[in-house]
Amino acid sequence: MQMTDLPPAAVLFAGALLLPLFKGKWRFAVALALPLLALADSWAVITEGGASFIPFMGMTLQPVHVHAATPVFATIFCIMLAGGVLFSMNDDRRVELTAAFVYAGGALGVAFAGDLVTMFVFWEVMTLGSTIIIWSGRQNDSYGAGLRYFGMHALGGVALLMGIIIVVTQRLHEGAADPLAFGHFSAMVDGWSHLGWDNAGMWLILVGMLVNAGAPPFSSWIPDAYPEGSTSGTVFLSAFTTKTAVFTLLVAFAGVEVLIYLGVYMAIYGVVYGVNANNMRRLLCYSLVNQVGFMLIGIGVGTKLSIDGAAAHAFAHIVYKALLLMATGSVLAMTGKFRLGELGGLYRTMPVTMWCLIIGGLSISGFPLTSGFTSKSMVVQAIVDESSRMAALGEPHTYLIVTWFLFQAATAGVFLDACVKLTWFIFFQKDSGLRPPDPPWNMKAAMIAFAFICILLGVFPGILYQILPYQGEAAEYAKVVYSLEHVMVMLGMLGFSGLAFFLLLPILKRGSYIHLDIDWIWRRFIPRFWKEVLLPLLQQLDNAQKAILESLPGRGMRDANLPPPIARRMGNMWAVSVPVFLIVLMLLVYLVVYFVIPTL
Amino acid sequence: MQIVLDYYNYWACILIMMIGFYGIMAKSNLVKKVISLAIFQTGILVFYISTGKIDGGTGPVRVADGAAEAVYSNPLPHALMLTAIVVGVSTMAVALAIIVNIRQAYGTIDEVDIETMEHERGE
Amino acid sequence: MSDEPKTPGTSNRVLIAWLVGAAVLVAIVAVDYTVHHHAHFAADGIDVDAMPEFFPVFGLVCGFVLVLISKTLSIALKRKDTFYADD
Amino acid sequence: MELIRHNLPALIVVTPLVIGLLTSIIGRRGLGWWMAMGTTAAGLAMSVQLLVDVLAQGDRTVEYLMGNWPVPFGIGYSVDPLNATVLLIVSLLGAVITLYARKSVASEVPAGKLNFFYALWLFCITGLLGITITGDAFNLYVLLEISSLSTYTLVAMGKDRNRRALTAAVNYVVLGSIGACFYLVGVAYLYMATGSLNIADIAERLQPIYASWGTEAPIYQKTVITGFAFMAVGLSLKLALFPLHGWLPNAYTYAPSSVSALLASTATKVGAYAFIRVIFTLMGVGFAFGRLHTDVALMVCSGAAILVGSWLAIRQTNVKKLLAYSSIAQIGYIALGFALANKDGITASVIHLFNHALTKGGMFLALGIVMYRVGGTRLSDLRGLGRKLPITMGAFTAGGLGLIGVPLTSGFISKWYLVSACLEQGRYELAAIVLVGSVLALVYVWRVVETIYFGKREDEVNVREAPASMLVPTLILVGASIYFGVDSSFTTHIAGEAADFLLKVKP
Repeated sequence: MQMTDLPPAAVLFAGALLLPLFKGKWRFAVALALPLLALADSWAVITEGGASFIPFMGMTLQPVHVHAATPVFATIFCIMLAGGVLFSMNDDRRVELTAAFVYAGGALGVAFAGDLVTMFVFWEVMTLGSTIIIWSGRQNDSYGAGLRYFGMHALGGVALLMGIIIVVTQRLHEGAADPLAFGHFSAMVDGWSHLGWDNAGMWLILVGMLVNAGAPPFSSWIPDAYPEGSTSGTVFLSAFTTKTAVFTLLVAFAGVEVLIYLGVYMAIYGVVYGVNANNMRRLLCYSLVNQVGFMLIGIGVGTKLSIDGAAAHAFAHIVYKALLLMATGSVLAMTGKFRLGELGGLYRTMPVTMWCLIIGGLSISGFPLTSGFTSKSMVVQAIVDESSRMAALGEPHTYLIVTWFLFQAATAGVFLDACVKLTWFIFFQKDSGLRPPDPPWNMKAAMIAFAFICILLGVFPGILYQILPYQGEAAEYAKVVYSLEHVMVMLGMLGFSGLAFFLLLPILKRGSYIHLDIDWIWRRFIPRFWKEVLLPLLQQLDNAQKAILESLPGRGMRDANLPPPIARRMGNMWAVSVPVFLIVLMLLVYLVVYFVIPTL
Repeated sequence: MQIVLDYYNYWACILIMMIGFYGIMAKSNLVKKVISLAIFQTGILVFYISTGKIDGGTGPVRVADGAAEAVYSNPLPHALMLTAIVVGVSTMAVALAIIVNIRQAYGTIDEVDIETMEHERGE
Repeated sequence: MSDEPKTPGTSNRVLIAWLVGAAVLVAIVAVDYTVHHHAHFAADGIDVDAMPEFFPVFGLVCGFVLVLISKTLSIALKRKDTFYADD
Repeated sequence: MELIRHNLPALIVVTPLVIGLLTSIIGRRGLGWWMAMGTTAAGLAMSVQLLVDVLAQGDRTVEYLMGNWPVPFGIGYSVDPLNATVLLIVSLLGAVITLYARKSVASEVPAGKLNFFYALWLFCITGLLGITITGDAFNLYVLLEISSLSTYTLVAMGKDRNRRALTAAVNYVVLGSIGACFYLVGVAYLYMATGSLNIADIAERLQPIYASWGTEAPIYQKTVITGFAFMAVGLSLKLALFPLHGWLPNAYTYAPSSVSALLASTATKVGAYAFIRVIFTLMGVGFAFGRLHTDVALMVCSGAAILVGSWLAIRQTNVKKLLAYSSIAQIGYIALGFALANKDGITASVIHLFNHALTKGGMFLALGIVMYRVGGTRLSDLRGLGRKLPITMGAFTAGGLGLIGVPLTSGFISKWYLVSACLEQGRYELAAIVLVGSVLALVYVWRVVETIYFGKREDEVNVREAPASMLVPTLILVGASIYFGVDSSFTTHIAGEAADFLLKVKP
């Protein structure tokens, strides 16, 4: 048996089955070896080319297929899992670790999915794994948040499934050669502007993917659910769901304009809510939305360079977001506190954590010599290039200019937010009196390794650029990425937005607050509306109906429907009278249909 | 008006059936409900048999050779209705047996009273 | 809670940090003045971003505006963090 | 051997009838189950053989004449791919559930009545098989009543668990009888118009009547139409098509566990089959749908069934009742499939007949184990059972996934064809309803699954996993429902044959 016969995801699923059998050091060794094995297998498949087919309902499934963007995502998913395992190893969380393998296996499966059905199955496997990770968080609201998370993703999954069914059946009727193919919806992107029944399938797929990407109005699940994971759980969570969504959008919907608008909204939303956030991990979740916004912009622009940028940014982002969450997770683990207002002055005793957080923070803001700089600037450059190309063609492109300025504004904002604010409040500001040591060696090792990757990719961007979807464009760009102009743009913006933070420090006081989001509609408004408006109204109707029934002759008819409120009534058709009445009514309906319609 | 008079037998059957229906819907006593069901079924039996009737037709008995044209009613509906009557009787028997059990279990055969009891029990 | 909390600016190390920060900002301003910025959207006649010191000013303004926007929103959207748990 | 094979269509019905009679008169306790088991197993073998025979025939039909009387005069049985499939469903589920019934029934029915129980059980299966195989419209009514009468009694036998079974049964008697009578009235009207009772013969004799329509002197127009209306309503009631589903929820809920499983997986399926037969073979699809627009009525009813059934299922606290309402929704899918009257639609319908019988049967059996071990099927009874009954609850969850229509379960295959059929007809709103139904199914299945795995039990009763004689049938059904989701070639093949057969028969 050759290595290429083995789907990379299967390695991780096997791991999920194997792990419970081991204990102690062996467990650690196996857990660390498996992601690396999966990485090796992924690359074997990528270089050899995957070709396994499974017949399904007269069509073929392609569970191992290499898309242009597969190498980037498969690589980072494996690295991420290994890093997360290293970080979590001091804490014996058996269920969580197994779930993490299932979760990462799902993500890896999606990255190699050559058809829509395989993609969907792995997609749902991820939902399952991630929900269990949230539940194993053992935080205050882990259970409730996990439920909301699961509900949201299950609905997103249903939208995705509906879309897939519709798209595939449409393709079958058109006689497409490979109706299940998971690739770019190019034909549909052209007729994008109108929303109709005939392209409803594609819209539903897009919605399903966007739910996982945290696009509006579904952004709130990220800051709601992720902070409820354990210290290591949140690290795993931050990496896979949104990035897999980015991957699928990149494969299927590159160049769809609406993604730009959604991305801009997310970029700004993440900063604005992040400024107000008090829970340090929730703040990072808001910045996660912000960063995914940047990726969506890259996908929406749809040029080769921007797609490269989005993929590279996903890679870089997984690393530094994991790093940031590891650092904040270490703080949480060592102090037991997560509110920024309760922390402060930790620079004395947690220097390693501090420096790792700073490196992560600089990367997320795109500071020169960090991975964020070399990846994000590709998207920025792509917007400019596309704008001038469209200007030359005389096509409307004002939206690209606006996008560019807002993009830069959000970049400045995220530095203020996820780098300066976070570092300042955790490690400096007033002395909280806490004197926790740096975390255990494995957590430190994981952080240092990821910090190293951040710097490595910042200094030698070529390493990442050569596995991007369009290597030619990336190689061209590598020549200009460190131009003085680029560097000075970033330094000027970031430096002075940092200044703005310190000037505004007096009004940035922390309190134990949350800020309402769109999820208020379904968490508060709809339940209240049902309880206080709709239900009383229905009860009024109920009374009216009862009055009518009471005026009828015959006790059976009159009392057929006894006191139960309408909520019970519909489910309780015990009495014979109502069904019999319905039979007669149906007969009447049929006679009317049969006698009237043919004469029309 | 003509249509009513021409098909008076069918209208009568429909009337019987409707009376049965009314009873099933309006009576809360289960035995009365079952009796109404029987009335409804009887309406159908009569209806079926009357379809086989031919004006001036005799019983479907073989007449002597050479006798006048034998016009006789269609015997098949009668035969079928014998089966239907058996079915109806069985239904009655099952229904009444169940009602006896209901009386033992609830102490009443009034649908409304039973429903009230179950409602109070929280079913 | 050991000794009384120190506020920034009271110790020497903190003062030095502030000064280094300020020096970096001054250096950025100085270097930026010497760098030639291309207008990104010259084709549309937008050359505001080619002006010297555009990006430092942009960063400062964005920082201010974003913080002020979120603080304004905060007035309306702020709730105790037990808000949903109260149900 | 050749004699048996030649007489298979008759034997498959007569065997359970005769053995059932014997079962009711033998004195020895405990023998009843063995007789029922043997009979249903033989029935399964016979139906498999019949299906093989039918598919081997060039015209895909096997005709059988009762007592060698030629067709318009005697009763003819005819087997084609459609009813061979339904026969397989009934006898397969019959055999598997009988295997399961032994312990379950013994715990729910007094020992003295066990033999009667199995006699009725066999009569019920006789009726269901007979409805499926007969080619005679009046014979169909008689067999309908045989199965119904035994079902009423079987439902009432749940009275020792909950006296509500009695009220459910009497309710079912009244409504079921009305439904059957409506069907009988319909047959009477058609007899008035055509003078025949054989389904194929009636269909032939209706042709000149149809042809006379639109001309100066249409013959029997009102008679035929009224007959169809009565038949449609009567069969809708037997099929429990919304809004005529009133009898179903309580009958399923309060019947003994095995009876619920048998009813849910076969009775409504046979009703659906009868409806398909009447529309496609008796009336002719061109007339029923093309001229009378029965399809519109059916689409409205089945769309409403999907939405209302699923919605009501969400609101239930008794899991058996929840499954019952879910069945109403699933019947909506089946009816929607044949209402669309294209190849994908009928294929979806027939596949769903099969898949839903397996899935729902398996789920009811799993609930029967809960009943056996815990003594109730309310949500509160299922709390935290995921740890105590891991296999049973795993089977239940797998079945639930099938109800939602998750890929790699059989439910997915049916929904796939159904949506495909909707799109082919340009009925996007119906496709949307099907998919919304899946979302609602997700909600009600999730409610139960959440309770099973995350609920906390107040009473720490020591519950053991069920005995193998109950677990194995449950796993067979759920396993089959998963298997036919992964490898659907068998179901799609026979359903495709059935669809081809039905659509070739044009008026």
